[in-house]
Amino acid sequence: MSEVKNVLRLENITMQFGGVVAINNLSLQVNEGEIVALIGPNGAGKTTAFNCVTGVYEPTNGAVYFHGKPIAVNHPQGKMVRQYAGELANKYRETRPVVYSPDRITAMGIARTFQNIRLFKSQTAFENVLIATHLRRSSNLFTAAFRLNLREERRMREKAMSLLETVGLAEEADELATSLPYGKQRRLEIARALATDPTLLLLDEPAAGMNPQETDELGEFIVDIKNRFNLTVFMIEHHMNLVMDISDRIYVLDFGRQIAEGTPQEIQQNPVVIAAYLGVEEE
Amino acid sequence: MKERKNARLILSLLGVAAIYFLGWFIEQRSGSKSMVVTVLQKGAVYALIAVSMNLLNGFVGLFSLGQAGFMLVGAYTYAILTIPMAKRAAVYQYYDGGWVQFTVGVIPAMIAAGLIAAVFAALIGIPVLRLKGDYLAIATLGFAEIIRAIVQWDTIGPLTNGSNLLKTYPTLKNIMPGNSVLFVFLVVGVCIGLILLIINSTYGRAMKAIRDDEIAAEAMGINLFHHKQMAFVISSFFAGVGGALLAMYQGSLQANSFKSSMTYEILLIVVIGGLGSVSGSVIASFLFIAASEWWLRFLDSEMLVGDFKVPLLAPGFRMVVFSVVIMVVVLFFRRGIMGDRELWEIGRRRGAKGGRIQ
Amino acid sequence: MFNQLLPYLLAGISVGGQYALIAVGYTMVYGILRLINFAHGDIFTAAGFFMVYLSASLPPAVSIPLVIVLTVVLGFTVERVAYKPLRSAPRMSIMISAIGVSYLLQNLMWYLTGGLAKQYPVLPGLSETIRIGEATTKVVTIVTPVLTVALVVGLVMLINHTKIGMAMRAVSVDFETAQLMGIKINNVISVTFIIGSAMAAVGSMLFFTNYTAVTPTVGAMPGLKAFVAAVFGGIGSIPGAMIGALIIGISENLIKAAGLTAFSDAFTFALLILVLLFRPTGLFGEKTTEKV
Amino acid sequence: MKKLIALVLAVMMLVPAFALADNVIRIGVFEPSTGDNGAGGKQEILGIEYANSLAPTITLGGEEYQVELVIEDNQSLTDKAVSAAQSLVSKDVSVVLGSYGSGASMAGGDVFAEAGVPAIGISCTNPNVTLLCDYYWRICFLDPFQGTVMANYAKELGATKAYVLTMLGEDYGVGLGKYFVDAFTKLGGEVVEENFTEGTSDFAAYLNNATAAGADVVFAPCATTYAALIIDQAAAQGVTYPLLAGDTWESSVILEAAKGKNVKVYCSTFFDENDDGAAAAEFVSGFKAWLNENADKKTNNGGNDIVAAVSALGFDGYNVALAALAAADSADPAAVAEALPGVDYTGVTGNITFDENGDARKDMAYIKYANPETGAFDFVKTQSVDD
Repeated sequence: MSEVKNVLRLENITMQFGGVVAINNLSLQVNEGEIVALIGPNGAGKTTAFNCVTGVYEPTNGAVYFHGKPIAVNHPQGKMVRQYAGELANKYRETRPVVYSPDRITAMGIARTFQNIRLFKSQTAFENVLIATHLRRSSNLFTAAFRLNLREERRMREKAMSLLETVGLAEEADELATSLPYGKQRRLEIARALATDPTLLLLDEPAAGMNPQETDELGEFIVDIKNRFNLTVFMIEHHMNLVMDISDRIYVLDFGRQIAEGTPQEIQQNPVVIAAYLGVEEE
Repeated sequence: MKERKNARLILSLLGVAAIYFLGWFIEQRSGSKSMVVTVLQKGAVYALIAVSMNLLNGFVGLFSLGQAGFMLVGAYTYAILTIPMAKRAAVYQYYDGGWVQFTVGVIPAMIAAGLIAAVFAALIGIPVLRLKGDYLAIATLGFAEIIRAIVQWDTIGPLTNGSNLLKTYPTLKNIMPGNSVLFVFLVVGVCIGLILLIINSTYGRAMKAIRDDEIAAEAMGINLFHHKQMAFVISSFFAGVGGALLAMYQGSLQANSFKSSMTYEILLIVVIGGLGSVSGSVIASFLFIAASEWWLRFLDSEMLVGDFKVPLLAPGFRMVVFSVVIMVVVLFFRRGIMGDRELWEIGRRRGAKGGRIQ
Repeated sequence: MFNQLLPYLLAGISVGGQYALIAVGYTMVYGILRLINFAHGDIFTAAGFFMVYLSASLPPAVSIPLVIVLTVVLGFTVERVAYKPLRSAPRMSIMISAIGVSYLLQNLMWYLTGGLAKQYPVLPGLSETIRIGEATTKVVTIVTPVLTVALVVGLVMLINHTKIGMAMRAVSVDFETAQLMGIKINNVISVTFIIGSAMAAVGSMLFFTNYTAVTPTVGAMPGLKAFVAAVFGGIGSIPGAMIGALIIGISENLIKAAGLTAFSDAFTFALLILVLLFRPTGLFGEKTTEKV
Repeated sequence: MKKLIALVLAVMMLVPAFALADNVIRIGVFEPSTGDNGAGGKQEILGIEYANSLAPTITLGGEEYQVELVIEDNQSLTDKAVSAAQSLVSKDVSVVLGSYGSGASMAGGDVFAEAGVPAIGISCTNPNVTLLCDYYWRICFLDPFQGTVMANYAKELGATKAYVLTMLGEDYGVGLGKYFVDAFTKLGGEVVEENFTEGTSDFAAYLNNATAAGADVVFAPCATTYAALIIDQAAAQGVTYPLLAGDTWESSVILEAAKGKNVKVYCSTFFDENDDGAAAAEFVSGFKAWLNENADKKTNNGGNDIVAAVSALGFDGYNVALAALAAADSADPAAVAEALPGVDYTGVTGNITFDENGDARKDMAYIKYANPETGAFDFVKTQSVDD
């Protein structure tokens, strides 16, 4: 890590659903090669932040930059302007609103997993990963239909298989994805995300539902793939041991607001965090 | 592994060849008057249309109800392009022979039928495919009705003959006399083969991903609109070709018969065969047509067994029995005949693939 | 000019009111089950046939309530037999079942009636001719909007001020939570179908007094149009459905007045597509966001 | 359960294999008994059945054959007509009679032509039925003739401006409407044309337009379902001009609609019950007796014993078929097809010989008036076209 380059930057992101403000003026950044964790109590707006990054939601206000390039920029319109009176309201006035669809954002190199696992349920584990290789195809409908892309097809299959091996699911390649145990489904989601050749990986509660031993293994695994695939990792997680073990930096959200930022040590000692978050008995 | 794959391929080809031979043989044996031949022809036509609808409903998970509209476009394109010059004055009796003053061959006309249907689909798809689920269903249904209204519009009567019948174009029986079944099997076979190639390509996998989970598919970099549009256009192309074949089978053509009930019938075939199964749609088409046109026809006429008049039998009873059977399938055999598997996948082990229908 | 348009306007209001009564059934069922009840148009047709057969031997005072009862029984039965077993199935399955029911009802009616048009009986006080300005019309044209508005107001009161109405609103907002809160979902759904069918029965009396021939497929088109009206008004909103239906009824007739008869049906669908594209929640619907 | 269904399916496959009896000739009856034209189709079948009851056998090649009617319902729909026709053909009929409604006839024509089975159209009046099909003959007059007849009659009633109303998508009405327009404009009249769509319920606006346009006659060839509504509405508006239509309006539905109302309804048709001819009189009395004997048949006739023109035509159609069979001296469809053009038969609707298109040379139509007081059709006059 010679020089710090930021990969992802959120600037004044606000996300409002009707009258509910899910995220309030959130700014954060993730640098190249880092593992950054986003923590906070349930309903703090963590997944919403992910959805703003991946294009599922269009933020009400603010901007998201990926490698310095805007991927979502919006400013409040209509009666919302009043709520953002002042500098914030006018900050993005001059910029044209930009909203990329999720698939384009994935194509730029951001891949994600889902909190409530979203595997392709009628497909096998192997097919799930294979589908994700579709993004980097060079064939068109014609060459694909008439099998003029055999070499590429073989490469896709090899890549999918090797990713399954990476996550330790080679044995289960032909099992129906949804018939796998929970932990393996989470790994499969990671393999599938990796198949899109990302530079930034967003993990939404990768350890949810795992026992302490599995969680430890997952931590090692995340570090391992980060190094192997040259990734930057941005994750939401509730398991504090995992977060403290592997994160370089941590952001804490509460009620849609960022209440703290820092290294694991700093966060552990931050009184605001302790009050708002760690003080609450978890699960 | 590879040897088994080859063996399977050879087996499939033999199977297809056997079906073709059987079709040909039946027609030679029982002659063109026989009801079996009728069922084989119409069944094959419906098979193509059902597979094209299954591509959307079963493989991409788009609940589209516009099939009758695209069939209508295909059927009219074919008929308009192939009516012999000599007969145009008579067919377009109220429109001074019509605008189109040339004819093209059967095969080019069929391809044109598919292409024009595909163009319509591409245009309709732009607004409609943004809609979800049942809204898409009702919007496509609406478009099919709009297409029907336009075709019947008097102002373009010189093109479409308005609400009057189109006739005298080449029909199944006079394209390859005595081999009508073989002809329709060939065309349908090629079309279904193409659909299978697409389904099993990387694009087909992407379509199935959209069916299973749109949000996850999009997060994997699959452009929803692009792939949906692609499937919609492909499906409509083959629905158009299917419409052309239906026109050939019927021998006469009227926009009035392409109502939403036609789409419903095809949807029911798809469901009976199994959403997401090409072979299921094909099998269900033949069963559906055979049952409705042939096996159950006796229910429509009074029957005397000795002196006893069998009760209930009267015109229309056939369709009542038939729709009850369909409801039983819809309610109790929701996976249909094949579920989402293919005939050639039976016996291949592939996880526990049960209980799913989408 | 106005005198030219008046008969079209009257026809539009009248037919719009009749669509409204059908649309109520659609919008309520959709609001609760998220199901386009494709069979609703056929239940409407069945109500027409009930009247044809009942009035042959019974006086209107008996046959009118009996028709409503029979229609309600039919709607209730359809829900219990064809939709209830599929409660946990994907929505597409229920919709396919609805299409299947529609197919079955149409074929059944075709069989029972021989597919011949049946003459609808004359209902006292509705079929008489009256003059309004330059136009002549039937009493039913005047009765329809009044009755429709009265029924819709009554229904809205029912939904806003009774226990079952509250339960209905709860179920339509969140099916699962309502179930957890101890609301008997199946009862609520049954009541929805009962109200919808009763409205369709009243609608059929008004509709067939104008259009005096009942055929097995006659309900399909009004059914679809009523659904469009429900979407237009904002699915789930009963006053929305009524206003949507009136707008559709009137515009359809104005299009006829403009000499574009061929497109009067097509217009309805074009309107639907426009609404779905530009205001998918309709005139009075609420916006919802899908959770990821 | 699945096995049970498989079994049921297997049993169903076996059922259609009915045995063919010896010495039976089959005549296909290709008629709608359900759908829009169901009522008319049933009356046509009655005529055929009555004829069959009078002449149930035929002698060919010195051997007596039983004539069996194979009735298939084409549901008044062009797409269903195709499979109904195929079903008839597959049952080895020698000749086909029908259908009421030109659309179904045209749709079925191709099937008959391909199978080489001759068909005799009974009341289908569209020229294309025979023009576009070499295996179709017909025993009634054609729409151009009928349209001209009604245009002439409209002129005789003193009309100068006609309002023509037809249903979109209906072959018969649209066609007849156009021929009426052609003829009426040729006679120097003025025409306003309008269409309505299937399922239209309110004709108030259309009739208003007619009145506003200053029409002094309305020509509305359409299915009886709509006819009843139009008559109803015309009476409600108190229109003074007469309503004219083609042969479909000769139906008890029209009589019921017009009964007791102040409307003038005229239609053209093929036959008159009160025809003086001996053959016609005999037919009428015999047919009425036959209807009254049999409650089912009477119901099919609309519950009364009024003789519809299409029944008379059906009667003639059956006898023309027998004549052709006799001339061919064979039950082979090809032989019958060859013999048909030479048939010269005089029936209850007049003499029938075929021209080069396969159409009967008929030059006379009967114009009838739906009498609102008696609830019956009054014969007005016979009308022919001289050109």
